[in-house]
Amino acid sequence: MTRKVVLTLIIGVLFLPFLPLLIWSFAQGWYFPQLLPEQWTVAHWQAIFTTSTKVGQGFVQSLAIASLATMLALVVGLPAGRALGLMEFPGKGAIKLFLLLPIIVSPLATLMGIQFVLIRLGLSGTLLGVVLVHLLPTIPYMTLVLSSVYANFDLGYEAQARTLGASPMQVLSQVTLPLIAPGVVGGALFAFLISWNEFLLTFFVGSGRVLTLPMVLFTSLQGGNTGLTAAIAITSILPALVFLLFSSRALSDDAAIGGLGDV
Amino acid sequence: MTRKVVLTLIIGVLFLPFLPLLIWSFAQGWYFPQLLPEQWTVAHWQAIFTTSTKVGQGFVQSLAIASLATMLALVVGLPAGRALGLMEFPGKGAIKLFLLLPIIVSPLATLMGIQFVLIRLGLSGTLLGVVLVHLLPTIPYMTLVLSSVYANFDLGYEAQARTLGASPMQVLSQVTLPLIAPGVVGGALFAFLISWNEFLLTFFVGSGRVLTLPMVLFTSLQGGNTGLTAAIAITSILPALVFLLFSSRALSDDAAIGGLGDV
Amino acid sequence: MSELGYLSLQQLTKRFRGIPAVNDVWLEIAAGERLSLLGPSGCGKSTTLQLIAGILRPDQGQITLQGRGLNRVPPERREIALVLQKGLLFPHLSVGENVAFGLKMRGESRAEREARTLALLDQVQLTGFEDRQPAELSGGQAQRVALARSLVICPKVLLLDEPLSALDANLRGDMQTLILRLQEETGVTMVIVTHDQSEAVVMSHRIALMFDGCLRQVETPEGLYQRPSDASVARFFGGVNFFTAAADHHRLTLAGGDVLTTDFPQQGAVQVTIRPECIHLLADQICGTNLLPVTVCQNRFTGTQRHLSLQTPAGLELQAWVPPSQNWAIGQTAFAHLPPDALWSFPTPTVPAPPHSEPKALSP
Amino acid sequence: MSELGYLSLQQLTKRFRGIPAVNDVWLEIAAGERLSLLGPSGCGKSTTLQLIAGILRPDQGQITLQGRGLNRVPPERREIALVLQKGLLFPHLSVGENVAFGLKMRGESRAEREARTLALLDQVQLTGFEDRQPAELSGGQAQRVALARSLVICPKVLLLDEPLSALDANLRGDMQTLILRLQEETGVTMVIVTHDQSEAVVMSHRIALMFDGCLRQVETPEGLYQRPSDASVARFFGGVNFFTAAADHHRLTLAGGDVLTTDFPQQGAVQVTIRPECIHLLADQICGTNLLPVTVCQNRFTGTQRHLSLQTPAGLELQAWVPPSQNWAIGQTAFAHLPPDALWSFPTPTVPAPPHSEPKALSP
Repeated sequence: MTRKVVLTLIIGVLFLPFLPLLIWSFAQGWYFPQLLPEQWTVAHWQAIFTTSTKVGQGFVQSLAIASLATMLALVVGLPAGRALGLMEFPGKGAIKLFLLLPIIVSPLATLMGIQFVLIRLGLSGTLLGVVLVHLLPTIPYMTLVLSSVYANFDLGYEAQARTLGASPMQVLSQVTLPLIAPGVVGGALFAFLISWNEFLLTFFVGSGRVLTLPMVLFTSLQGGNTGLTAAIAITSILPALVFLLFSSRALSDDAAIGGLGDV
Repeated sequence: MTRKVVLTLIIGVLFLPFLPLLIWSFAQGWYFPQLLPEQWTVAHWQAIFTTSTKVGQGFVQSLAIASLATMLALVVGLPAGRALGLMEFPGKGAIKLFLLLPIIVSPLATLMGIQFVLIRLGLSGTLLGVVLVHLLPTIPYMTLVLSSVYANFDLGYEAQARTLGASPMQVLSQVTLPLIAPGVVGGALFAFLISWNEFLLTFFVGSGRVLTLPMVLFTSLQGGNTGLTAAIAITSILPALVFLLFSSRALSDDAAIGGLGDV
Repeated sequence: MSELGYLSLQQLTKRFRGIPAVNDVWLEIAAGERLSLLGPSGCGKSTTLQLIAGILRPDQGQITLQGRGLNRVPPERREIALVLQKGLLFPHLSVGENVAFGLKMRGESRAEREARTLALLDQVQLTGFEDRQPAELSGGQAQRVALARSLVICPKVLLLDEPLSALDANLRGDMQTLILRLQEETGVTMVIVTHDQSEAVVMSHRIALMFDGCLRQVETPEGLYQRPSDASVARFFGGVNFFTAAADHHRLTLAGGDVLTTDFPQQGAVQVTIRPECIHLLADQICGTNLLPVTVCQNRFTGTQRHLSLQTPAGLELQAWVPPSQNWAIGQTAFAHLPPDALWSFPTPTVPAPPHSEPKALSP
Repeated sequence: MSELGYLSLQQLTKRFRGIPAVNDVWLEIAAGERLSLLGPSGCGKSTTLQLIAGILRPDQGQITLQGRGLNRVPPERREIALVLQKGLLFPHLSVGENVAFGLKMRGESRAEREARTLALLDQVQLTGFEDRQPAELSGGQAQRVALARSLVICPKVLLLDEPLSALDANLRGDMQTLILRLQEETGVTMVIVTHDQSEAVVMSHRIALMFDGCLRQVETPEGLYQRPSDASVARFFGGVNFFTAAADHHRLTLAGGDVLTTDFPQQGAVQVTIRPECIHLLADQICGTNLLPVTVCQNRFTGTQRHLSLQTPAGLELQAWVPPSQNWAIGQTAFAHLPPDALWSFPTPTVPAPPHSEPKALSP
């Protein structure tokens, strides 16, 4: 009983910041010291679907960029993660350590160099340029997650499948991929979120011409329309909620959480 | 031999973005298509130490905020991590999952609610306010890292020490803390980095009155002084380098990397 | 060994989520005795040990040492040392610091600590190892350091929780010898938890057999083999021959014929057991009594013995373990001699006797 | 069992970082034979198995099956199935899908797959388990499914890598019986890797003993006990009695007296061994030959035997394992009978005989 209360409390505290957002997004004016707004409205949510707020555009661009960045991170991360997770070679520890660089160094520090290159390549201010810089955090993250997924993968399964008559391609599709799937999906969702939430890289490389949802939200935050801003903020949380839903399903599955629980 | 080349290559690629920074910071004008600047200077590095650039002020404020945020995160994270890592109770998985919220949700989404509260408390634009919002990402992170550190801790050590005559306080200071130290130090360094690199929360909550290094760097990036910006960017990387140095020393120690390698 | 009651468990009960892991255990241990708590995994033997050490608190019952109640004494003041399965040397301390740990906690002087540490390392045959790191030790060496670390504080009772199960089979024998020698040298009272009955047999004066949180029999090793209290105890100790018989004083009527026993069975239907290594197989009918005519059905060489399956004309099946030098052909007829003093009987059980968790069979 | 050479290893060598794990192994295995690769961990036995399965490629040498070279045949086309220690059932497939895996890879029809799967599950006594998930199985059940999964493809050779070492002691006996029965029913040629000589003895027609990557002796189980090729082999099989003697034809002069042997030792100094369970202890000097007067120094009850340490007046030490019914008091004098056919000799070794990695001692 006490535990249930404590549990509800903890989860409540973590959700608390989202409650005023929800109220604001439906409030027509909500001022201190009112406990609740006097009038409710759905106008802010309707506004989101108009082109002038650019929320739709931002949502689509964010979706496209994050999907592409995630897919490319998977393409690089799967073989790299297998090598790091399953093989022993000198310098392996150093590589895993240096893969942390894009995570522990602020994008602000690397932006100048990146911008310099992207401008030369004519990619600054383009969608492709933004996708490329989003690979900077997503590929190392994906590689690290997949290396720990592979580290928990017993190569005996592959040997076993081979001796039962499976060709290398059959082993990959029938054994390896199904077995590492939970970790891969979890890691991909997390990489998607990294890209989806990315602000600084998009802000500078996009140069105002690439409009992801965080850009729209940032602009709205600096403006004064609390209701609309709250509605946009809630929209931007959607993928994180999908992630939580997936993770709570895979909660019993250690492989998926193993790679993520330690983040 | 081939492996050494590959290794050098990978680490080279990861370090590449920092090379132009280094050149810019010592260059007196460096323009495309020059391979290297014609003239070198230490003026940018000297400028950092003048008060007008506010780098010194930013450095000190960043250091103070990150140190405080890390210490407070440790105070909360040590008992919380022990409970999550060592005890079994219903809802434990849910708590660990919801602790991911501040990591997977962009600060942009939660800023409105936070600002609202901080303004009421008169903490918006104050150092204390910034420290408090920096706890939002650091406490959950620290708790998760310490829960995995404690999950790898064998309670048998404590039982063993007790039967050998150690009091509970002696057990804590002579056995438990020394054993979990590598994980704690690694996690604390990482939490420090999270706070050190924090941009959006400081930007809005600090309201321009709290000047951390990322704020100084952001402003400088939007200005045009490439050399000075590069010098500031390099300065802002210093703690990350300290972290790498520590981690590479603890590389052989699984407890430390276990909590961090999967990030 | 002095009189019983040095260490005493009275009505000891410990429940986890309401389910008793240790259930109403009464046990008296003498000073200087080596007693094994033996049973399958999950039988409550480790829990009992942790209750004695003070790491767990009993829900009911009392533990006394030299007549003094321990229930409210914290583990660090019980003078009862514990050695766990994995040794658990403190990895941040050197071997010497590990051994000296208990002395340091007691505030002994550096000189005293050093002298005692070196002496104990000597005793466990690790002279000169004091500056090594635990990670540099083999499993057997680590376990010896753990022993030294526990003995250095001169405990009144030494508890060993499966101390050898993590070691290779070839090391186990050496460690058994070492532990026996240390116990004899120090005279410390010793309680050993193990699931391996051959280990319990070698290591202990008495064995306390536990099934499902309850003590089933407390006996000397030989007594447990020769006079098991019921069929489940006999099975746990590798008993394979069980048959029903009609008892009339010392005479047992089996399916294969009549035999005499030195046991005093109840009259009427009883269950009879005889250990497979006690059955002798003879080619000829030399002596008249306790001989059953049998046919050899199976002959399995196990290295140090031959396991024979025998059958009497009336269908009674017997397992006999004979020396490898005796080779019998399948189908050969012979006479099985069941020595009267090896036949042991219990009343036919009214409830199924085997314990809840499957006991380990004796692996010869 | 047909003639040797069904599966044949010729000059097989595999190096890891230049160090040979398998070194110049020649071995001929007959169709339908059960052969054990026995040795301490790290001796190269598992590597040999993986070379046969095709998971590793040899650096040198040739593997042939029915005369056909396998070196360039990938594992999936060798018709050699492998069962690993942990079973490794595919966790994303049901028990039935696991068993049918090999048939599906071969493109068999669904009807054929289902029929064969049900038949194999029957054979391993898991009828009705086809819809269970691997996580729902006990260790023994999982291992039986792994067996069924390997046998369903009717392999020419079945390789088992420590198939029982992850199981409880009490399950091991049942699994041994099941594997023996399956092998006899299917007639499949079987190679078993194990470090446990009692397992090898029970499971195999012949045992190939490996130390340090090299084959040391390939023999029947009884042959390895009775005619070990050298002292290190004898020690691995629990030999404890080793003494030097002067040999003169069939007469051996020991420190305790003269004995006769049916072995044909080299003349001069030889090393003599006798298994401890072959020594009989007699109270009186019944027969005249091969009797040594001894004193009982130690008597250790092990449950199914008594391990006695004996010493002759001249200082020769003997270990004798006698039935538990024979109880000897410490200090008692007796006569040790060393049967002539149990005395086995080898030339005195010029190099120290024990292998690099400590062999496991026989744990009785």
